[in-house]
Amino acid sequence: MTAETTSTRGPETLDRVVIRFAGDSGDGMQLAGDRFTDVSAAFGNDLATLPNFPAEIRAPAGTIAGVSSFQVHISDHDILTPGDSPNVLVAMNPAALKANLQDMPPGSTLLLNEDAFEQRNLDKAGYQANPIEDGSLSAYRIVRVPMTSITLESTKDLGVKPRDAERSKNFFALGLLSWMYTRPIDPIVEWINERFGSKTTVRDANLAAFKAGYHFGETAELFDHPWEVLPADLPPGRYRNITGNVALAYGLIAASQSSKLPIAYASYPITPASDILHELSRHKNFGVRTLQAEDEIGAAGVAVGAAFAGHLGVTATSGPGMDLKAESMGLAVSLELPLIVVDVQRGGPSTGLPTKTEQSDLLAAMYGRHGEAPMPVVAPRSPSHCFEAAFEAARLALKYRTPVILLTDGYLANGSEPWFLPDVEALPDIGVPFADSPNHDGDFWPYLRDPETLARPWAIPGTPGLMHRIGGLEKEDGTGNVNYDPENHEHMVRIRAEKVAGIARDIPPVEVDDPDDADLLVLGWGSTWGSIQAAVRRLRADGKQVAHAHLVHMNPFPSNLGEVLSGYQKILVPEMNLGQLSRLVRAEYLVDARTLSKVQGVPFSATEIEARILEMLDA
Amino acid sequence: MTAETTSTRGPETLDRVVIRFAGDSGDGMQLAGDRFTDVSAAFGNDLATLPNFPAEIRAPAGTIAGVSSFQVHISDHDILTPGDSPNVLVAMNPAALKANLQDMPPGSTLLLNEDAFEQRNLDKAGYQANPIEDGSLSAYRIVRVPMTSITLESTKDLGVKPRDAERSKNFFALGLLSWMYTRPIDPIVEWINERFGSKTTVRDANLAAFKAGYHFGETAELFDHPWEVLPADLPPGRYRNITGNVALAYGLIAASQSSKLPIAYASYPITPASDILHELSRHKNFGVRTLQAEDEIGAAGVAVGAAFAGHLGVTATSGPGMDLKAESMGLAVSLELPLIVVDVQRGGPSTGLPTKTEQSDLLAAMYGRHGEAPMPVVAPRSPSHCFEAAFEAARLALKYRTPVILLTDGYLANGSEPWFLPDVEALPDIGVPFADSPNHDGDFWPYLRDPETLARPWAIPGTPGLMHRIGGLEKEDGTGNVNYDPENHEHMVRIRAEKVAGIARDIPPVEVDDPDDADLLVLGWGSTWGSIQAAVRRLRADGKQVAHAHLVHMNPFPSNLGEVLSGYQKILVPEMNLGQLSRLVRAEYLVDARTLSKVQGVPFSATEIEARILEMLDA
Amino acid sequence: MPDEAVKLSRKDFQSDQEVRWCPGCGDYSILTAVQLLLPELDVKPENLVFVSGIGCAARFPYYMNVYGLHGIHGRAPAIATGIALSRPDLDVWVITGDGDALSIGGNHLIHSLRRNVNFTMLLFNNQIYGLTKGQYSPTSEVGKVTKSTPFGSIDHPFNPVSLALGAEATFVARTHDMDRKHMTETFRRAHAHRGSSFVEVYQNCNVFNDGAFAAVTAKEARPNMLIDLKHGEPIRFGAEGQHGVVVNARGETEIVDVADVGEDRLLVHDEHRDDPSLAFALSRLADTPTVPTPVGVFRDVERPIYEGEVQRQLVGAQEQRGPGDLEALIGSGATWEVGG
Amino acid sequence: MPDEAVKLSRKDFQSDQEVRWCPGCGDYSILTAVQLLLPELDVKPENLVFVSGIGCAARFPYYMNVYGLHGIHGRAPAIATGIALSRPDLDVWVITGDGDALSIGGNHLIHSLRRNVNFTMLLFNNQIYGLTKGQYSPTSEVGKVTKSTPFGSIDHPFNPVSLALGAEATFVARTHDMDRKHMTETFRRAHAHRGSSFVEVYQNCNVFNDGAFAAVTAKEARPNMLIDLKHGEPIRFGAEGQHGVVVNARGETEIVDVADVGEDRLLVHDEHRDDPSLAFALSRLADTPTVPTPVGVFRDVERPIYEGEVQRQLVGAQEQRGPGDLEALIGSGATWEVGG
Ligand SMILES: Cc1ncc(C[n+]2csc(CCOP(=O)(O)OP(=O)(O)O)c2C)c(N)n1
Ligand SMILES: Cc1ncc(C[n+]2csc(CCOP(=O)(O)OP(=O)(O)O)c2C)c(N)n1
Ligand code: SF4
Ligand code: SF4
Ligand SMILES: [Mg+2]
Ligand SMILES: [Mg+2]
Repeated sequence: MTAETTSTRGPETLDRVVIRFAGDSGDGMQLAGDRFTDVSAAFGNDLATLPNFPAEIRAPAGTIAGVSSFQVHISDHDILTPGDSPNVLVAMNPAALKANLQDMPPGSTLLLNEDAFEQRNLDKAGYQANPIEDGSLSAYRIVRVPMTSITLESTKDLGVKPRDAERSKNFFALGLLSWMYTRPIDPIVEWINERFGSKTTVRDANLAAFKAGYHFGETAELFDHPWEVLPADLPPGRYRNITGNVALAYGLIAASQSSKLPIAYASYPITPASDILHELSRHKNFGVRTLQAEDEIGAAGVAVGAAFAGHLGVTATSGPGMDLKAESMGLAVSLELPLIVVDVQRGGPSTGLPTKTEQSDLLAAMYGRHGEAPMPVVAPRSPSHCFEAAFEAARLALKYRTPVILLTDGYLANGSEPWFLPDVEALPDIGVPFADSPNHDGDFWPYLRDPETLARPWAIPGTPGLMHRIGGLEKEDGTGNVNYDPENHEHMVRIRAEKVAGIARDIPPVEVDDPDDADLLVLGWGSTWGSIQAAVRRLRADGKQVAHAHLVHMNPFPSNLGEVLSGYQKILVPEMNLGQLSRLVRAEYLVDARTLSKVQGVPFSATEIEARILEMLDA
Repeated sequence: MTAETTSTRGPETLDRVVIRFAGDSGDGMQLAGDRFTDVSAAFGNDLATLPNFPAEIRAPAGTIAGVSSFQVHISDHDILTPGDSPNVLVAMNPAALKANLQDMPPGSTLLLNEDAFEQRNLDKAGYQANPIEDGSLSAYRIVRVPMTSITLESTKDLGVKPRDAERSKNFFALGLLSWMYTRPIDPIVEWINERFGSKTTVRDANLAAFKAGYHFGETAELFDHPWEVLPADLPPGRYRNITGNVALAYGLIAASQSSKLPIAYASYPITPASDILHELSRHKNFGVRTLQAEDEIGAAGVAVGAAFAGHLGVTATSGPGMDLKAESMGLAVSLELPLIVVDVQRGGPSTGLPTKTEQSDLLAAMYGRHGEAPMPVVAPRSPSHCFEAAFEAARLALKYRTPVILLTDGYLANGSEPWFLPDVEALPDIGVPFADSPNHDGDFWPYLRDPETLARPWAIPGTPGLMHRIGGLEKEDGTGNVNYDPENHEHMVRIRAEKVAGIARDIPPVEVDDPDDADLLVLGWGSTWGSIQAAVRRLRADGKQVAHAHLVHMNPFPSNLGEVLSGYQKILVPEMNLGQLSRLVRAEYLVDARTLSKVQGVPFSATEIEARILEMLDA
Repeated sequence: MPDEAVKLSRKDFQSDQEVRWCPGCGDYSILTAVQLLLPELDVKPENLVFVSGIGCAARFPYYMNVYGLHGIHGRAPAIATGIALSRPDLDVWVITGDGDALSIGGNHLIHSLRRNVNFTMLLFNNQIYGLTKGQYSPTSEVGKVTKSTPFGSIDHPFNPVSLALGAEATFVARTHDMDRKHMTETFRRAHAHRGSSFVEVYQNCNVFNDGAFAAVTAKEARPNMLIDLKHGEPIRFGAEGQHGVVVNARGETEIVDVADVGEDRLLVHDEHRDDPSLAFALSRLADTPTVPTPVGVFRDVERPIYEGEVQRQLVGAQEQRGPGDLEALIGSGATWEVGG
Repeated sequence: MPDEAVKLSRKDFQSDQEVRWCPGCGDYSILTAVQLLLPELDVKPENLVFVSGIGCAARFPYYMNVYGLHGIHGRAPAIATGIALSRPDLDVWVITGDGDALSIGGNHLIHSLRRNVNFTMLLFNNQIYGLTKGQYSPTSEVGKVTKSTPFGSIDHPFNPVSLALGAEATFVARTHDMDRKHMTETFRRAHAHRGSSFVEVYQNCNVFNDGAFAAVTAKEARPNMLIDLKHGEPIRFGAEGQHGVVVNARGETEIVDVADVGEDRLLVHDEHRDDPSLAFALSRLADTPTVPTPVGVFRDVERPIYEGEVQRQLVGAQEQRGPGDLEALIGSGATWEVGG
């Protein structure tokens, strides 16, 4: 916390604070974090969150493997990341403490549920001695709170079984934090009433625990005062907090409305993409058809069929599913039909780290299909930006009649931030006309292209007079008839490539954030945007000169990218992979782009990027 | 034909001749070509062949789509390609003439089955007038032979139904060509006796037609003399003619023998890879297990299972199947098990041109899997070289416990050339010991690596005391236990990459063929070797300076490649794709490699490459 | 029924593409049967979509003057599902082969059948891989010598009718390429069924597996070797209907001489039985087409179709909540105003 | 039977890895049943291989102190086939879930069953996707409300036993996680069978689909709701065996009160019937586990196993041609000498 603590009882004002809720998968830490986030959002803070779940559904209670955490960064100014290191850790048991301690800076606060620090749990977490007593935590500010017992106490008259009552302790913690950071309590009380309205005892227990936590803060002399983080003055307008997966689903629905094409969404569940299916399946009144397929191949096939039939075909998955969809994507490339393929990247290779984030599918998105099968690739840079990126992917798919890959990742998918609600009226019309009449003296030629976009006509079944047959065999340009002629094949291979390359004329040039023309450019893509911006701002605050350019269109690249890169002596590309974007720009522009890799399933901290930039500046 | 024709009746000697047999899919042109090739091989010529089939099983008789051809280049010196343009075209019908005429240089010979040039066939081929009569072929030397009628005549007393007798006309053509180029006839007679021994009437008809063709050449005054192409003086030793698919199958069997590991080959049929399955399934006495799987995913799974169980697991396919095997390859990368994945490349994207050749799967082989999933890639450069390449792929897979991609193509698969039989005694032992005892004080750690190769121990089921469980989730290095620790993941991602990169220390440096140190280097890979060498030799013969380096190891690159490339001012990469190797070397070494693309389903001609080199030399 | 549809003829359904199957291939007669049937049906060409995978059979759509999608190997049922899902107004057909549908496409096949997607699927079973030049298929008999099995195949084959019934198919039938009339009537029934209609068509591949079905489909063989199932009638066959099918005392289905058991003992065929067990039992009378083999409609039952239920949910949602309001959607949940 | 095998106990089969299923998950009792059964079988731990795909169920191999391969989603049957193909000496088990085996893995499942690869497959059917936190599965009942089906699922589910029988499985059984003894005996039988043994295990996912099978597996419900199939015995159930199964006059299988029809009319269960039709009919008695449901062994017949036939061909080839001679092989066909 940046401000100095005073000794008044009134809240002390902070410009920002990073809190991490950590406990057993069963302890409801994600829920506590979500609630704290929502009130803070509604309160007007800027914020960013980082949930972190174990890959197991529910590893044995009390073990390290079972620890689940949720980090939230709230501030009174515009911020970009969930925060490098928490100021406060709420640890519901020893495992939660052990799993998260390495991220806590000296002097930070550890809020411990001391009831949980008994032998069985200490053993499960692999503690020889009780860290609360053995002085090993002396570098921290330890606050011990008997959360379990007070929760039980506060709910004992409600006729809840102790086992169930105990479950409310996350609301106790939430109450305590709400007091500490002077959060409004009514929204949470309302939320509890609404959410648990049906199960009255649960509702009452949660309410009781929440209030107990809040009062405990007031009464127990844990801290001599609370803190407050004032609203941020973000650009005026209406906001909500949103995760990447939900923003992406909304972006697709917006594209559907703006193109007047119903969404046909087929998907096979996979972490971290499943929530897109869950979200879309709730909005059938938008005409959204969702189908849970038998596998990823089936899902891709369904989406291709829907596209042929004139719907906005979409399929989403994560790495392993992308492998399986490759052949169908190649078919869509050959059919030249609009299709959106979403890849929510996670830790690979193979099953890898299913619940962790990574950016290691970029080269697979570019080249992961046999033959010359080019596809545009769009990558959002923040959770809320998934809305725009999804809309853009749809625009390109429809206008150019091509499958498009929308490349997000686990951090964007589950992370959240305030979202400045777009003016839906202002969304462009991205609809494209279906072919409705013959286009070649009386005949219909399905591959007679628009000279400008090179897109072929989209004639959908049900249209009289335009009956045609197409498939994955090479086709004669124009007629679309099967054709094995050597020159025609080369022509088709090249025209498919040109069509995608030509999109560069239809996308904005890459913007360079370079106030004091620097020699070093940080080139980023996707979810590293926040960490890079934060690092760059810090360095500038220290008077250093650094430029930042961030790619959203990965294929084709913006037409000015080569020129931009050639303007810098040093180029650093931070990526959550072994250097995939670097390879692309090196091959394309022969510039000596250097990679900063992090392949750990967690986002870069601004500090990590800052450090590397400094090295390069000094080099 | 390079020599001048004389007027003696004795055979005129030529240094080389290129003959193309063309007819309906039903006309047995592949067979005629094969026979002519085998006698010429046995006769001692150097040679190279290029079969060319339609994608349809059997398009309507007489149509262009149904034309099948076989080109063979025989010579008295060492040659590298099937020849740029034929000296003689044998056309069994009008469609065969029309489909192939554009490849015939003026002055070349057209040997036409005039019986077939009647209205129905002319219509089917889309000829308005009969090209034999309308003078449109005046630029060529036309030889009209009533092949069908003579064949029927010659077989009429054998009690064969006319419809069947007519089938023998390919042997008539073969007989005629055998006379023209003074080929020994006994081998063909024997072959016919052996092959059709059971069906005596067929045998007799074929023999009769063959002899009729031969005698026709002698008696009819078509040519005033025959020609001959003397044996080439190849390096002394034993030779046979071999196609790439058969050589590859033999290479796998050799690897199996040299490693004492039975082959478990699982595959789903696909052109042009199916023949590997057909060949291997015939050699069960070598302990080769072949399984025709339900699909490519199943085939890959079977091969992975076999590898886990201690066999030499192999699976082969072409582009579409590679897409489907991607996820299983990623699993093998994570399991660190030896596996060979063969990709016989064909025209893409999607179903593309199933029977045509292409090199467009290189980038997919490199990056076509989600996550960081590096795999070594080996690419043979000629049909017979598929033997060595398969052996090398097995060596690397076994020694480094990694899946390896063996990247061939349709031209290598079906093309043939004389093969200098290797000394099987001299083949190195590529066997690797199975783990047989605990390796970490009493325990067995499946990921405790060999410090030099970084390979993990291969402990197979059935071995007491080494029971272990592994899978596709990230593993702790050493123990192999499931592990979600961030640092461990980065360590594993990097060590998997280093293991593959380290193979560079274990492969020969790339050799540069550069007699008179040139400024321009032609860098090739795979099947373009012959065309590039031929072009380079021609240019040198004209006193031009050109260097040629050809890659067999595509990943990792030979350790000296960067240095080699930096030694040239100009680098040209001819590829049957849009520039995939160029991208790799540009990204890796920041050299301005230029691409010569040909994506037409047919190999480069030496002339095409020669022309481009000249352009660059003059530029 | 729209008038113009009435006047359609075979050639209205023929495309300008040259048919490219081997001379003598059974595929020709199936194509003819379909092109002759369509004019009799109440369908407009522009509403027809023929979807296929890869194989000789799968080339079928190119020869039809309707909408056609020649997909990738094995995935036709998935692609057809996408078409039907988004456009229930269309008339979707799937043309596939024994390799395309039962080998690589097996998973999509069984799932589309259980979902009861409204399409008509014709599986051209020639017990071989034709397009790839003659490897054995999942319906090839054990011991078959092919390019990939020089020592004979060892896989026990699928019985496509049994597999479809095990996968909850609502319409299952079998016919063969030697009998246009039987094909036509079977296809007509399949098309009339609402939901997934699965039709196995015995098809002769005269190049790589000639005569595979001759023992039952040859004209002279049919009376004694084909058991033509007729709804509501006792199951009997033979030149004089001398043979029949009964369920014996042990509950097992068996073939008998009618003379021995009497007509009333014969099993009466009921296509509409909710329980597929007897249809399944009939499918087991012949494991290979070398013994008396049932043809015709094994099963034809009603079940809600997938896209119909989807439609129901869409309409329901719109009735409940009104048509989607994008502004309301993105503004849902907790929002706040930042003052200017 | 090797002595050391006799002395093995449960813990010899427990790995050092902490079991990571939710408290109360039915998977625990299945794990226990297997770990208790193995010591009784004539197997050495080092010859056991447990293969799985992905899912909660698929974590099973990690907890077994034998060889284990945790593969990728749906592909376990293929991987197991590769192991069995190359090493018939091993004892291969496949652990899978309703999503892993029946959704993404459906094709490998049906093909491995028809090939009769010698493995023992336990399908943990909890009618839900557990690991991905609660979407419906191919065995979920119609109308199920899950994360992916807020308005209720509309896909007609598979009946795993029917599907396996339709796919030519030689051994098909069903048991449930609430009855260790029944599980143990069923697993013992499955293991004893030579060929693919398919066992559906009703498994409770107490987090995402709690009580899915309670109507038939709850202790008090069992007598009247579980029909325990016993070879050679008339099929009857109920506390006093008052109910039974008959094949009625129309050839249909139905449940009756024994009192009404008399014991002799009852269908006698025969696991070894070559014709799977009656086993199939039994599988149709219950489409959802809410009515009387057969458990136990539906089918157990002999058929050559895939890897056995492969072995036979290898041996045959070697007897005919002798062991492979590489030099002879590469020198086969027309060769020629170029003089030095
Ligand atoms: C992914 C993929 N794998 C394999 C192939 C090769 N292939 C094309 S058709 C076919 C099988 C054809 O058999 P079937 O479905 O019975 O059709 P038929 O040719 O007999 O009519 C195969 C293996 C392919 N095109 N794509
Ligand atoms: C290719 C691929 N697709 C999807 C997934 C995500 N996934 C993992 S397990 C699973 C389904 C699990 O259900 P089930 O097989 O019934 O096992 P359970 O967890 O219920 O025991 C899914 C969809 C994956 N890991 N890989
Ligand atoms: S190969 Fe067989 S199935 Fe294919 S077209 Fe020829 S005859 Fe017909
Ligand atoms: S989610 Fe369900 S199936 Fe998975 S471990 Fe938990 S209780 Fe068991
Ligand atoms: Mg077939
Ligand atoms: Mg499940």
